[in-house]
Formats: sequence, C-alpha cells, structure tokens
Amino acid sequence: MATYMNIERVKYMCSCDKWTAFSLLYFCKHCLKLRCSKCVTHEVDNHYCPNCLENMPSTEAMLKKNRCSSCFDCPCCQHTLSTRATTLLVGATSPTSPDSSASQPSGAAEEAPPATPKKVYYLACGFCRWTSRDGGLQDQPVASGGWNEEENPHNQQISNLVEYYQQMALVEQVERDRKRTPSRRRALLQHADKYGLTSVVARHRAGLSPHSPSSLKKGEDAKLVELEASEASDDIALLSEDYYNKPVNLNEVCTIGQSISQPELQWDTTSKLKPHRKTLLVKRSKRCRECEHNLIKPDFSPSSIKFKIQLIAIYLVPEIRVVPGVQLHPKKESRVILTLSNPSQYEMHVIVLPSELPEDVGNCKVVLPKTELVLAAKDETAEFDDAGEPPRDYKDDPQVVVFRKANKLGFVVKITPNESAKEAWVSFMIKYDYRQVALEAEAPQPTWLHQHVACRIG
Amino acid sequence: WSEEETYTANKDLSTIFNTRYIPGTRETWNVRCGFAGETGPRFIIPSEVSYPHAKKVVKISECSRLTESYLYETLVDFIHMLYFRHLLVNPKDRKVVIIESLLCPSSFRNTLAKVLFKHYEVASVLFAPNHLMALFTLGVQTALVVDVGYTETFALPIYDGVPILGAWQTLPVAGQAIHGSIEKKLLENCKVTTELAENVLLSSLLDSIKEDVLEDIKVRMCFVTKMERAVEYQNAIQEDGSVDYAKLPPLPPIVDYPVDGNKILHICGSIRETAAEVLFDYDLEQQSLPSVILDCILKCPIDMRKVLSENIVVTGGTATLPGFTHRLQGELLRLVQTPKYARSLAVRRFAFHAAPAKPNYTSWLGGAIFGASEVLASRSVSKESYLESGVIPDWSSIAERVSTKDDDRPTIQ
Amino acid sequence: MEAADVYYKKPEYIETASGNKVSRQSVLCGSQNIVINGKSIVMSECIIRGDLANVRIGRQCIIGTRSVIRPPFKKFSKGVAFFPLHIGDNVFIEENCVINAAQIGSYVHIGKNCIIGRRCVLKDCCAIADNTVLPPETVVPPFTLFSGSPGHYVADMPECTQDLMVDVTKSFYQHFLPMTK
Amino acid sequence: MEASSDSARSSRLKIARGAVVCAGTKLDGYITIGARTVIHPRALIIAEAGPIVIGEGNLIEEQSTLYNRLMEGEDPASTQRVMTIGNNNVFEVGSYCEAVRLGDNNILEAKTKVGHGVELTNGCIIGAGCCISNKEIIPENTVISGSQQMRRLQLERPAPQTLQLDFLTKILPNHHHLIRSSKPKI
Repeated sequence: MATYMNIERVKYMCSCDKWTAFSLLYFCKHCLKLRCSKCVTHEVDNHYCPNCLENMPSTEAMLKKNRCSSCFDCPCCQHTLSTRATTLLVGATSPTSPDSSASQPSGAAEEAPPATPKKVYYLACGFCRWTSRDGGLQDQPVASGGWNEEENPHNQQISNLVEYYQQMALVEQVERDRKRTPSRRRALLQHADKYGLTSVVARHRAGLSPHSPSSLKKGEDAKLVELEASEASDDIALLSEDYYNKPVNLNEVCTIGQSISQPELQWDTTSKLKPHRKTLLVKRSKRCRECEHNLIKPDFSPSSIKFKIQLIAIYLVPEIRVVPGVQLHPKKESRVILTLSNPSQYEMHVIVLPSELPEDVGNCKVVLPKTELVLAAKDETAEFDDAGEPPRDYKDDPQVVVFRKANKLGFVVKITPNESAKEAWVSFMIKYDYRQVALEAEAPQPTWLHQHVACRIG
Repeated sequence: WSEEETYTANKDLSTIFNTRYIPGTRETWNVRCGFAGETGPRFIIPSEVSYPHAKKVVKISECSRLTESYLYETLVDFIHMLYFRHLLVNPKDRKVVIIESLLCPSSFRNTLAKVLFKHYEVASVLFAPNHLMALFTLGVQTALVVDVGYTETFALPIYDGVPILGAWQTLPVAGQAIHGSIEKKLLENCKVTTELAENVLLSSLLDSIKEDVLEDIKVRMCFVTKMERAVEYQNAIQEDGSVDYAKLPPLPPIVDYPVDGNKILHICGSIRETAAEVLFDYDLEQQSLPSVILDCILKCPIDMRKVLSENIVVTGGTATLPGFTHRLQGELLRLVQTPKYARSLAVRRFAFHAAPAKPNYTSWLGGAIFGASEVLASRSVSKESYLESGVIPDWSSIAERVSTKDDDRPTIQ
Repeated sequence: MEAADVYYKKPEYIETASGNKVSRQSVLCGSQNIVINGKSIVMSECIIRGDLANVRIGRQCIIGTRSVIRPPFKKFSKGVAFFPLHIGDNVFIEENCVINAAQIGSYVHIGKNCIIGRRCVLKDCCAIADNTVLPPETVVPPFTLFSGSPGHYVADMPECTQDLMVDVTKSFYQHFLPMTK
Repeated sequence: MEASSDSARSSRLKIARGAVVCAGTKLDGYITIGARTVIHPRALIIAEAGPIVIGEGNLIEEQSTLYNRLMEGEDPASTQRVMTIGNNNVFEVGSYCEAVRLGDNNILEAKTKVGHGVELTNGCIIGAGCCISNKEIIPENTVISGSQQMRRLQLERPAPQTLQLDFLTKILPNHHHLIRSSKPKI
C-alpha cells in the first residue's frame, strides 16, 4: 500500500476550517493551532542545483537567471546531459565528428605534428541519445565551462527600448510634480535640481523636443537614447515553395514542448536545438501567518533531510488511525477499531467527544467511548530493545480498549452508516492535555486542546 | 471569454524599489512568466495545475466557470507553482504586472487580485491590456493590434497610446477553431495503419482525438497556403459538398504521424494545407479574420484609418503559422476591393510591424519594458488601496470611480 | 491507516537470524556478495544480482514481487566494472521494478513498474511515482517526487516523509505473518 | 521443459563455443546461439512457430523474452518461420520481443515490448517502457523514447558492448552453471 493512498484516510480540521490529511499539517507552538500549507507563508531559503546538489547564493542565482552554470538539460527530452570524453586524433582528418574535420583548414594539417590523441568532451543525453554534435556544436577541449548559450538576437534593441521608456517615465514624473505644485515656483526648481532636470523641463515647456545634449542621469554620457521606432513593411516574405512539395521529416521538426523550452529562441527545426542550462530548485521555509514564527526551517545543505525547526503535527498532536478489514453495511451497526498514539514524552489523557461542527461531514451515526483514555509516553529507545518493558497496568475497560502497545492503544467505536454512501466518513472531536516542552526544568503545565477528526472507514 | 495572463517579475537590484513582478498574457492556454526588464519570458507553461498525489490536472480556463472559491484555490496553487518552481523568488512585497485581455471577466480579475494581495501579500498589482503592451515593443504610438489567440481573435486599434474602446472587434475563430477543423477533416478521410489492418478509416477506430495531438499536428505540419491555391480548393468543392479531385492543385506530400505506439496516421497534404482555411472562410454573417480587421478600421474616425491600416501588429500563437501574415495581407487587399468595403474605405495599403520578439510573447515583452520603468508605481493598485476598497479599477467602472472619489491622481487621459 | 495483515505460506519464506524474510522463489545470485541488514522482506520472484557486484540493503526494507535489483555497469577510461549497489534503511520498492541505480538513500518509496536507470542516485526521503522511467545518471534530490518518462520533478514530499516511511515499513513487517493452518 | 530428456533438448540446441548461457534460462524449441553471446539467468527464449537463430556478441539480460509466437490460425505443424537475431544486440531486463527479424547493434531497453509485425534494421534503440506493435520497418539508427514514443535519428550506431561481454564471460561462470551444447562446433 503506497504511502499516498492512505494518508487521505484520516483528516483533521485545520484552523482555517479545511479538512486536511494529518501528515500534511503543521502545528504552531505559539498559537497552539494546526496549520495547513495554505495558511503558512512560504519563503525561499536557498537555491540549489538538482543535479550537482550544490548550493547557490541567491544573488548569484538572480544574476545567472536561476540556472546552474555546469549542468545542462537536453533540448529534446529535458533530461540532464552527461559529459562524455572521446579521444580526437588532432591533425589527421578525424572520422568521429564529420563537422569538426570540415572546419580544420587542410593547410594546417600538413605542418601539424603527426596525429596526437587529444581528449575532447561532448554532451550526450542518456535517454534520447541526443548529443551536442547533433546540435552542430564543436567538441570542447575542457570538460566543463566550454558551452555557452545562444543569445537572443533582439537584446540590443530591447535594452534601448527599456532605456528610452525609463527616460520617458522620468519626464512624466517631473511633469506630474510640476502640475501638482504650480504655486510654489521655488519648489519647482528645488524639485528639478533633485532630478537634475532643469534644462529638460525648460526645453519641454518651451515646446522643444526633449532630445538635447543635457544629461538625464548625472555622470552618464550626454546623448539621450534616440528611439528608432519600427517601420511597418508591406512586402512580407512569400511562403517558400518547398512547403508544397518537400516531404516533411518529422524528426527534423521541433514539437511545441521542445520549442517553448527556450522561450526567447523557440527553435523550429531539431538541427538548431542547443543545450540549455538546468533550472535550480529551492528549499522553502514556512512561517505561521498569525504569529510569524518559523514552523519549518530546512537544513542548509541540499542533500540533508534534517530540519533546524520542524513543528509538524505528527510530533505534537495525538494521531488517530483506522484498523482496516471491517465490512460496513448501511443501517447496520458494526464494530470498528481506531488506534490512538501519543507523540509526546509525557503521559497523555485523551477524551473522545461527538463532533460539535455545524455542518457535519460524517455520514454515519457513531457511538464513542465515554471514558478518558490514558496513553503511555513515547519512548524513543523502546524501538531498539525488543524485550518490551512490562506495561504499567492501566486498568482498561476491555469493552473499550482492545489492545495496548507502547505509546499506542486501539479503542472500539460502533458505526452505523446512514444511507449506502460509498465512502463512510465518521467525524468526532478529541480533547487532549498538551504539555509545552519548554526549556525550564520543572514539568510543563498541561493545557487542554481539542481537534476535529474525520476518518474514512469504508 | 479567454483569459490572458502572463507573469513577469522585476529583478532590479540597483533601483530603490525592491523587485517588481509582472504577469502578462496567456496564449493557446499557456502562461508566460518572467522578470520585468528582461529580453524574454523565463518560462512558457500550460495554465493548468497538476496534483500528482491525487493524479488530477485542473485547467484554469475550465475552473473559472465553476464556483469562485474553487477558482480561488486553483489560482493559489497555480501562482504558488509560478513563484516557487519557476521564478524562485519570494512573492511578499514585490510588484506584479498582469497583462490581461480587455475582455477578461471582472470576477476572474477580482479573484486573481484577492489571491495576490491577501494570500501572497504582494506590494502592488497592475492590470495592463495586452494590446497596449504590444506597442511598447515597437516604440510606436499608433497601431491596429490583432491578437490571434487560442479561443478568439481580438482586434483593437490604438491611436497615440489610447486604445479606442469603441472600435474593438472579436471573432471566436483562432487556434481552437483550427484544432476543430483538423479533427473534423481527420475523422472524415484520414487513413490509419495499425497492428492488424492497413489503411483503415480513422473514424472506425476513434471518434475524437486528444487536443495535444491536434496541436502537435498543427504546429509541426500545417501551414497557411497562398491565395491562388486556396481559391483552387474552393472551386474544387461541388455544390453537394463532395470534392472534385481533378480540379485540386498538386497536393503537398503525405505525412506518416505515429500516435501512441500502435497507430500511424497518414495525414494527406490537403488536410495540412486547408487546416488553417477556417480563419479565412466566411461564416454565416460574412465574418472572418480579414473582415474583422476592416470592420475595426471602419469603426474608427476617417483620419485614423490610413495610419491604422499601415501599422498593423499581429500577435498571438496562431500567428506563428508559416505563411500566415502573407496570406492575411493578400486577403485584406482582396476584401478591400469588394463592393462592401470599396466605397467606404479608401485604404489601399496594409503594412505589418515586426516586433523584436516571437508573436506569442510580444505583449509579455511590452509589459516587461513598461514594468521596468518607474512609471509603474503611479499606475498600479497598491496593497493598501486594494485592502481598503476591495475592488480592482476596471475600464468599465472608471466613470463612477473618478466621480465618487476626488483623488489627486490625474484622470486617465 | 494501520497496515493490513498479509499472510504468506510458511515453507515459502526463509527467516534469517537477523529477521530477514526472503522468498524461496526469488533468485539471489552470488548470495555471499548480498548483505541485508535485518528485518527486511524480499517477496517472491525477485532477482538480486549479487554476482555482478556486491549489493547492500539496509534495515526494514521491502522489495516487491518480480523486482530486479541489479548493480549498474560503468565503462571507465582504464577498464570496465560493475558499481556496488547500496540501498538505505526503510526503503519500500513495490512490485515489478527494475533497479539499476548506483545508490538509493533511506526512507525512499519506489512505485509499481518503475525502471530506475543505470547509475541513478536517489537521495533520502524521495519518491518515484508508479510507471516512472528514470533515465540513466539521474539525481533525485531529497523530498521530491519524480514521475513520467523521462522521470522529472513533479511535486514535493511532505516534511514528515521520514516518519511516514519508518512507520509504513515497520508496520508492514509486523503485519507480514506466516499462514498458520 | 525439464521433463524432456537431456539429449533431446541438447539436440535442438546449438550453442557456439565461447557463448555463456546461464542455467535457469528457459530455452524451448530449435535455438541456435552464436559465439560470445551472454544470456543471463531467468531469460526466456521460446521457439514455438519455428527456429530462433541468435547471432554473435548478443547480451540477453534476465526476465527478457524472445518469443517466436504462433499467430492465431497458424497450425504448428506447417509453419516454419525463422526468427533471426543479428549480432551485438542488447535485450535489457524485462524486454519482450516477438519481432521476426532483428539486425545488428539494436538495444531494447528495460520493459520494452516489440510486436510481431515490427522489423528492426540496425542501430535502433527502443527506449525503456516503450511498446511498438504495428506493422512497420524501423529505419536505421532510430531512437524511440519517452511516454510520447518520440522518434529521432542519431548520428552514429550504438557501440557494441564488447567490454561488458568479455567481463561477463569471465565472472558469470564462477556463479552459475552453464548450459553446454553437446555438439562441439557449429
């Protein structure tokens, strides 16, 4: 039974009134409330590359567009590329990579010393067997760092546009300030000095074009960025004839997934595909929305599974589970065993109460144990010595408590499903004494908390 | 209506503002997200949320018709994926620009704003129309922007930076219609080879084809043929709808398209060529793509018409089909000579702009350029004003909003 | 949910001193190279290729029926070798899997009909969904769920994955009982 | 299978010298195995509708199946369809192959299924988990991979696994009993 299927069987009511699977809940020690992933704020802790599992500081990640500098993704199937080495006979026309021999001028081959085996590296995908040679890339003499990515051809044009519009924004800013304070003439000059725009504003009011030698930003070259607006053209390239007669080789046409994997380039034929750098992943820390305290703080290193702070419900709230193997028949009472386990190091008292929810999610009538259930403390070492210490006699009523094992006990609940609902949900409430594990030595005072629980029996 | 969202965030390290964050338009149900001031979106991803544990995929376009709370939950998960899987930045106290279609339902806008302000506590949000944003990539003030999207084609003239709202035209014929016509043609006369039989009719095996298979066929094989051949195809159709093969022009070669391992579709050339004809053939009210553009120009005042017709900008994923712009120009020139338009429209020349970006993210790039400038602060809705008023200003509600509250901000020109 | 009792025919399984239950129908080639650290279960018709290189399996592991655990092959510049395969504690491998990985961390869950490619490294607390094909040399970071063919990162695992897996494997072992006539 | 007498079984089996066929593989019908071919334990080779001829330098891993299957409506007596496997092919764990003709240097990755009507030329790679079952000839150097069964052509043919074969022929005999063919040479 896979872990996913059965985590949805038992749900607790989170403080935001949503039924959430118990293992997905956090417990805020400061507000003493259950939190689900929707009522915590997520924050990016650190970036790391999923392939080489190395940390990358967030400033460097921002500069490198959140991509790892040494790991590449295959443009064909988005799987990680691995670097492979082959020996290339330098000087002789090398049979292995046809294109590299073409690029070597035959003139140089004669004087070069006899063919010396040179180690060259290329990128290869283990899944779809795409190699950097398919993309027409030269084999690199050095193992990593040799591969650079294709640039967006319009970079220069776009940066000019950005520059121009930032200028326009400044002009508009000044205009608005001027309109808002027309009376205080002196204030205008003082405003202008702040942005160093006296000449531009004066020229603007005089109706001249703002393009003038006056520098907008102090210390930059005087030339304002002229904008070459794009002209519309009406001779548009006719569709080439080979669309009508050349057979389409599907291997050469990129699928839509391959082309939008690199949004700025969007190749159309597979011969143009180039490797692109692998996107990073992030480790997230979670913070309670109300009291801003940290609930989850992962460890810094990407491959460690430890947490600096791990306030999850499993460690702090008693867990209810369903013992399977009970046949439910509509309108017929049947005896179901639920187990209750105590996660804390102290003895815990639990009372099971009928649910007081306005709209009850359960569709069964349920008879709950009346007496208070006492749970032994969880003993970490019990797991290793299998001798099993003699259980303290809890004088359980055999009708209610079916079995008891270390920090867990099984109790009986009588269920009668209302109609023939395919999924029999039963909901009730548990009240338990929670001890705040504080630093000071003396035993912490118990506070009584209650949680709403819903279990799927059928 | 089709919702258009693209996401951009600004990673300006130097400026006094902390980073800003701009989502932009969505095309063929994909969302483009990235940072302002950059030369292109970081990711183009399908606008759907997948829940691997529950093995369920929810498309945002579907859930916007359901209950508002269901849309709220889906949007929270979707934006969570954008921030923490693709852009890897903290949403708190960042500026956001959403480039959306003018026809985006206000219920969707308000839910999206509620998610961003209440759940992610962003600093400010700006809803920018995608047609206006497309102009920022060209540095032009006046143009007729035609957005050929997934569910519809939406033409909007913009004069001196002001969208002429009275003259917008839409037609529910775009990417989705092409998929529908491919599916209809395939089911009619496409041959299939399977394990057992050779050249059996597809309709005997399947009654519908998955959308992503249709999209793959459209993207990799289909193209927009030139005017002359399209006319020959029309003449070849007899009155009773059957095709007289003699009159057909020489067909492009057949393509064998393997589908999920056990079927090979033999897609004949006529399907590849006539798939996109659905954009150009005239439906019941004599409406099609070129007529949308001409009606749009007709609705504008006389002196604008010549300038608009010589500054047409075509954006949207369907515009990437090979031969699209050339055919559109040919159809426009032919349509403007017909009696219906000849008298009222003196326009004789149609010129198209080429943006420094692929058609399917032109408006995103415009939004990124606009977002990179400091003017953003004055135009976007800040968190405080949203939490206080609880509603996003919309072009349909500007009148009563300005009259009721005399804020000192200049009225929208 | 508590684990359901699973009964097996007593003669069919061998119980070793350290509590491992190995089905007689599974094939353990080169058994002197195979080390299983106690309280693990190898279900029927499994194949563990200890003859190619040594295989180390941690505590409380469960290997589903008809799964193949096979050390990966590696071509070096100098020579050729099979990598030793190391599997951590509390690992749950469901049926019909083919494991060619180099290293599998602890508290890992691998779904049904998975194919783990050569020299993969699966870190602790990760999970592989059913019917996933992990290409060779994939690194699966902790707390991630991989799915699809080629296997890629689709979702995160909850923070309590470690306790969840410890509990699942321990209770599966406790409820794996011989059939008493 | 074990019931039939050893000599009858070995008369239908021709295993070349230098081939390593581990015990525990199920061989059924007329099977010829070329030199330097390695067959791991628990493989399954059933020559039902006719003999199977396996070339040299093949690697057949455990749980993989080569099945010369009788189609429906063919009576066993009259059909004699020869399934020929070329040289230097690799059948990874759990691969299932019913193809009648296979060329050289093909790789069937783990848990692939190749149908009866398929013919693999040379240098084809069928990705893990892919199943090809329609009547077609897969062109040379084709790679079929992924859940969408994407097809690509690769520049060169996959290299034969000679190093792994030598390594296996050295270490496998220490751990497994081998099946020898009674006839010394082919």
